[in-house]
Amino acid sequence: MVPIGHYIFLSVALLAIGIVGIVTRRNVIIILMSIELILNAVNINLVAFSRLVGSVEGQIFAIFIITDAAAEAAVGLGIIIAFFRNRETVLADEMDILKW
Amino acid sequence: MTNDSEEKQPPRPAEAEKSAGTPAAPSASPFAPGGTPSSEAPAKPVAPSAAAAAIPPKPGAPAKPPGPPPPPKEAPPKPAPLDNDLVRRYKTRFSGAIQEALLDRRQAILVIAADRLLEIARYSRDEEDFNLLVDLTAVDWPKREKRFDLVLNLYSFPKNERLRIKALVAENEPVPSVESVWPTANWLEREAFDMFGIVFEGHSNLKRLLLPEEWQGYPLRKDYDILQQDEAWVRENLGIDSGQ
Amino acid sequence: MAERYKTAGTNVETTVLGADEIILNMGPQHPSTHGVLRVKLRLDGEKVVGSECVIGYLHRGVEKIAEHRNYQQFAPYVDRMDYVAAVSNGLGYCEAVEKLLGVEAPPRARVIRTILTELQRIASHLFWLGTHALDIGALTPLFYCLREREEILKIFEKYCGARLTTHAFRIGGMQYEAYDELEKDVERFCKDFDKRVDEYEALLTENRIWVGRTKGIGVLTADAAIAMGVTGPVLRASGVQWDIRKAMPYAAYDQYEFSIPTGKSGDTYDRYLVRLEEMRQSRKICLQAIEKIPAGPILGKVGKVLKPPPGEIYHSIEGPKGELGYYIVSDGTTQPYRVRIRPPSLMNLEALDQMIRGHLVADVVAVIGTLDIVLGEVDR
Amino acid sequence: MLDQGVFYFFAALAILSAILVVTRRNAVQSAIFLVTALLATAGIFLNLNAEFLFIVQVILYAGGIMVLFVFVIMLVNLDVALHQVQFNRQWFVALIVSAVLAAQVAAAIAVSRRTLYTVPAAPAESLEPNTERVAFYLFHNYMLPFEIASILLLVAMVGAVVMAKKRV
Amino acid sequence: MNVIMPYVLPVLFALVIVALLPLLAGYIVLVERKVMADMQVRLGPMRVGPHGLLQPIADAVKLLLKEDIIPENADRLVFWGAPLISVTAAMLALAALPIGPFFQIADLNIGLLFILGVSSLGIFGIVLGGWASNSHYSLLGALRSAAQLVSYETSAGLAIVGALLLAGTLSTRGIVQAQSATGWWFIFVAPVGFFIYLVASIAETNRAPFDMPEAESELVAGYMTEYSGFRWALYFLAEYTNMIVVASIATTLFLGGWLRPFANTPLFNFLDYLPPLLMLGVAGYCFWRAPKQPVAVQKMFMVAVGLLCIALTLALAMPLAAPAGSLLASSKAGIHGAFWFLFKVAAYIYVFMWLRFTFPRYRFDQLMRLGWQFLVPLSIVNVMGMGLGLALHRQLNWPAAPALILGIVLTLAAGAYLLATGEKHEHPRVGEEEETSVDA
Repeated sequence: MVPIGHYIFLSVALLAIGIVGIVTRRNVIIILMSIELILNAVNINLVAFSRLVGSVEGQIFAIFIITDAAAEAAVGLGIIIAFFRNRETVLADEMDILKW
Repeated sequence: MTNDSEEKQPPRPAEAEKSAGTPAAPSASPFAPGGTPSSEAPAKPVAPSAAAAAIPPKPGAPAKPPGPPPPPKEAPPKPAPLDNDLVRRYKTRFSGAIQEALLDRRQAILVIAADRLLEIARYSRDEEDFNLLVDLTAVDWPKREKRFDLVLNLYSFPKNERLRIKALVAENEPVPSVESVWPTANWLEREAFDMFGIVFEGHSNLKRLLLPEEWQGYPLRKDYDILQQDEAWVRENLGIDSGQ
Repeated sequence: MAERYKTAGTNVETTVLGADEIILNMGPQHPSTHGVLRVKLRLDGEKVVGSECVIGYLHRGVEKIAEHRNYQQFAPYVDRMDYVAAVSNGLGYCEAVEKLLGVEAPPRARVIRTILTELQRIASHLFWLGTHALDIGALTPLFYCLREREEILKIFEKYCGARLTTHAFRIGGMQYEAYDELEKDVERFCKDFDKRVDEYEALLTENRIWVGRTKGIGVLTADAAIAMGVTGPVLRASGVQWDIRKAMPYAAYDQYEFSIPTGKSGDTYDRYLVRLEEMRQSRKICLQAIEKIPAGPILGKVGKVLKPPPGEIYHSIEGPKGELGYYIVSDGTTQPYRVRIRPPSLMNLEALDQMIRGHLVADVVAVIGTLDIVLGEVDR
Repeated sequence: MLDQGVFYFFAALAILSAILVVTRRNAVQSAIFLVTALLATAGIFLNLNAEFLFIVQVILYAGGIMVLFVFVIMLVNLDVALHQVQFNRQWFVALIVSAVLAAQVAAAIAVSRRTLYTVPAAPAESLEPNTERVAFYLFHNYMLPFEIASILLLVAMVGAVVMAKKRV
Repeated sequence: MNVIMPYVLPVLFALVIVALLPLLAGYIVLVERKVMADMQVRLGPMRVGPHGLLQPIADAVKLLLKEDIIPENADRLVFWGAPLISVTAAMLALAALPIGPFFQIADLNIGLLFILGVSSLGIFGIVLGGWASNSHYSLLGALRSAAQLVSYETSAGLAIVGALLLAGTLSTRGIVQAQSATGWWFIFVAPVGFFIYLVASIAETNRAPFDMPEAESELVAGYMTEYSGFRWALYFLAEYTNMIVVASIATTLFLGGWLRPFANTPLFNFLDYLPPLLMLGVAGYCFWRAPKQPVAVQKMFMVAVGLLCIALTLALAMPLAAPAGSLLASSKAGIHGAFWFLFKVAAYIYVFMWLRFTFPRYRFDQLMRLGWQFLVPLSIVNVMGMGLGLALHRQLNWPAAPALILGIVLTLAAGAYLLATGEKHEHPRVGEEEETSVDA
């Protein structure tokens, strides 16, 4: 098996890229996608360590994270659609009032 | 799905009875002018054997005897004035507007004033039951003072009759649209506008129907040559010199 | 590029859109607009909220041409309008001119005209059925229908040498005497045509998907149909029992017994049933007609040069698609002063907008198919 | 040998596509690269003998969630979006955050350099059949979280429908 | 060397599949056209080669030589890549299918899930292709297609679950072995599941009567409208590969995979002679027709086809004739297994064609209603019915037959109920109540 440090590296790299995406992009959909990237980075870590110790329990957590990602994507995209219908935009910095 | 074919047929026997005094004899010329002034069947282009045909023939034995064709030489058909109940009703209702009532080849024609077209149309539909606007078109007579005949062909389902209403229209004279009476006039008036340039007032969407909207000229006018075309349009939109 | 194709222009109604609306341009090159019809659909999702037909792509100025041909010369042109029912077109035109002239076709000609016209009606309906089913996705009926239509076209070919644009009749009667086996051919065709119609019905009438796709689609009430000037099978499917063959008989229809099928709800399914039944009735007429074709001349007394006296005529027949009318004005010369053709397809197509509102795009196809339009006739 | 080659290939692919996800202007292309990144991750899972998770990743993440993303992108796809500025002016924030993160990781690695590279992995022969074990854990030890997750999904579903429905 | 060895055979198999698949897809198209022609009282392709036998090759050449048109406003990268995604996904799915007991690229322990998951990735090819074409028709077709695929995958997956309960494994090979062990193909044990899978698989492959995305009369060609030439051919290949995949899944799962009918009954061993006799018959027909071909080349080709069939006959007959225990005899399972597997796949695909030429097309909302309001509930009930039957059988020691029949009957009752209530929900005119408000 590849040393666990390389998995951590990969995981950190994906996490950093995801954070850069969240911070710099204006499009809410891409921000959501960056969040998916981050969740994915976590999964890699979990599975790698689960393999390291020879138990599948880490994978169970990964499954829960995927479930969570699915729920988050569904609700998040629903909000985006509702927002787009009202404001005709998906840019985060134009979502600046609480009520319309 | 099938229905009794005779159910909708009462008009025919009744009419045949009414027009008893008229050219019921099959041998007489069916096109004799003035033969039907008293009848109430001005728009009945039924063959003279109508009375015979009213009785359904036995299958296999056609009722119509193969007689000689009617002699066509008697008198050439030509329009004649018409004065029957229908025309009288129209005349009393719209005293000045009915300019002429004609019978041409057994088809009734009312010539009316164009400005009262809408009223007459509504009356025709509501009171006289001409509920189907079969056709609306125009004829161009360039030498006349009012160059266009606006022709409306009407049909009445209850009476099984046809009636033709004609209005004389000058160039650039707006005509009331009958779209509100018969919605089908929408496209027909657009076509008349397209082909003759007759402007219908009150039409919801008066633009060319068959020709492109930017086309110049009105093709069915008599002064529009058959080889003529909107060359500028053809060149610009089709990229060729001539559409011929 | 865009400049070149902007011919259709813009319409205020369709350019101002709601938030969720899109414009879908159907045609003029589209597999199921039956020719070069262009329908601009305003859609909310897939639901039609409005439509506009753009027609005229096939406009050839037939009415203008008529004014520059003499009466006989113009006759072949009418075959090119409704090219799936050329015989019917010819019949209407010839009868109209005959009336204008004040002559009448001899009985033998009239009976043969009736036979050929009814065959043409069957052929036209067959073609409609095949393409309509194809539009809804049933591939196979088309070929069954074309097989039977082929038989009819063969009869036409034997009679006058042409299959599609036949120019079968002449003013005053007919040019050609019927060939010897006409009766036999027609009888052979009619004998098992009933079973063939049953075959189509077996494929479609009870089919769940077919019923689901056609029932309640494109409903046209009787009042709306009359107001929109709709005629023919479409009108009858709305429950109006009106057929010019019965109401104002022409040719030899007054001699035969047949019934006028009508529908109840005026939806696509009813129109389908009405047309199927009409095919059966046409077969019945053909069978009655071939039993006794009167002997005698086939051409009435018309001169070589036709000069109808001044005046005008409106004559219409029951074409396969509806009331096919000819309004001819004569000024006493050899050429018509004005010929106006009342194309049934045009008025039927006009009702399209009303019929498809609130339906889905897929239904638009079904409704266009059920109207049985021929663009050659719409555009003329 | 082959194992390591596969890992480095997928790792490189994942990082490359992740970078493209956050840098492409066009949202659809971003989504495509995200799918690539997810599939690369799935490959890594397979390499780690986590077959069930691999297929969950493919079916659910790549096949399910991403289709949803692509759908939404197409629904809200505006031509104007292509001409808008796609990035805000927070590059320096991103830079700082990444730098801090890098520093942390560097520190962590420096501290535990020895253990990170020397811990032996469990031998492949000792692994139990993956799918069965996952099922066993899910329906025994983690039954309650599993049920809670299902309720979470239900709530999310209702929420998404309420949000996205046109006329309530 | 030891590292490489295990990969040799799978790679070889993979190469064989990738090389043969386009040809196979082409000939499926030819067969489809021939079957369609036969049902529609005509002949179908007759010109290229005897009885049109070379038509697929001519088509392929034509498609490859066509100009490659990319619309001006298309997203070039995505437009270029989308068909590849479709084809790749479809072909990957073949990796886990056991074509006979020996011919399989990889026997994964998640085999069936792998097939489902990978083939569902093909949807990206469709959606992205439709989007990249920058045309309303394409986009509508793509969205429809995606919605349809997602909807019917649910019921297909649930239908499969029913059979998986019986097999107790996800491995494709294991599933067939389970059927071999009991002697009952799962179609007889779970007929409702098979029916659901049949319908769902037609919908999933976008075939008539569910061919919404490419309903030519409405959306011209759906997501493929703007495609032409080679790229279009790739989509086509993907569609037919998908057909092979779903047919293979159904064969593996419900129709006993590579097993001969009545494999466990020695009485029916004579069926072993059927495959060679069948091929011999085809060969005989080819030889009989060969002299009647109009051109010399066609005669030769017909003879060549006949010889090919003779070769296949020999291949199928040799293991039967060879003495027991020899290497040839032991290859019988592999060769005959492959024959039966392909035979069943072909029969399944024939059903697809038959339905296509018989039925009109569903409307999109009707299709969705059928999927969500009939098939999904029915498949859930089916899983529960199977579960109930198996629980009665395995936990309470009921005999197998009554327990399973009870489950099936309950499922059928639920299906009848769904059908009866579904009728009431038909709204022909969508949103009738909103009609007045949109009327401008």
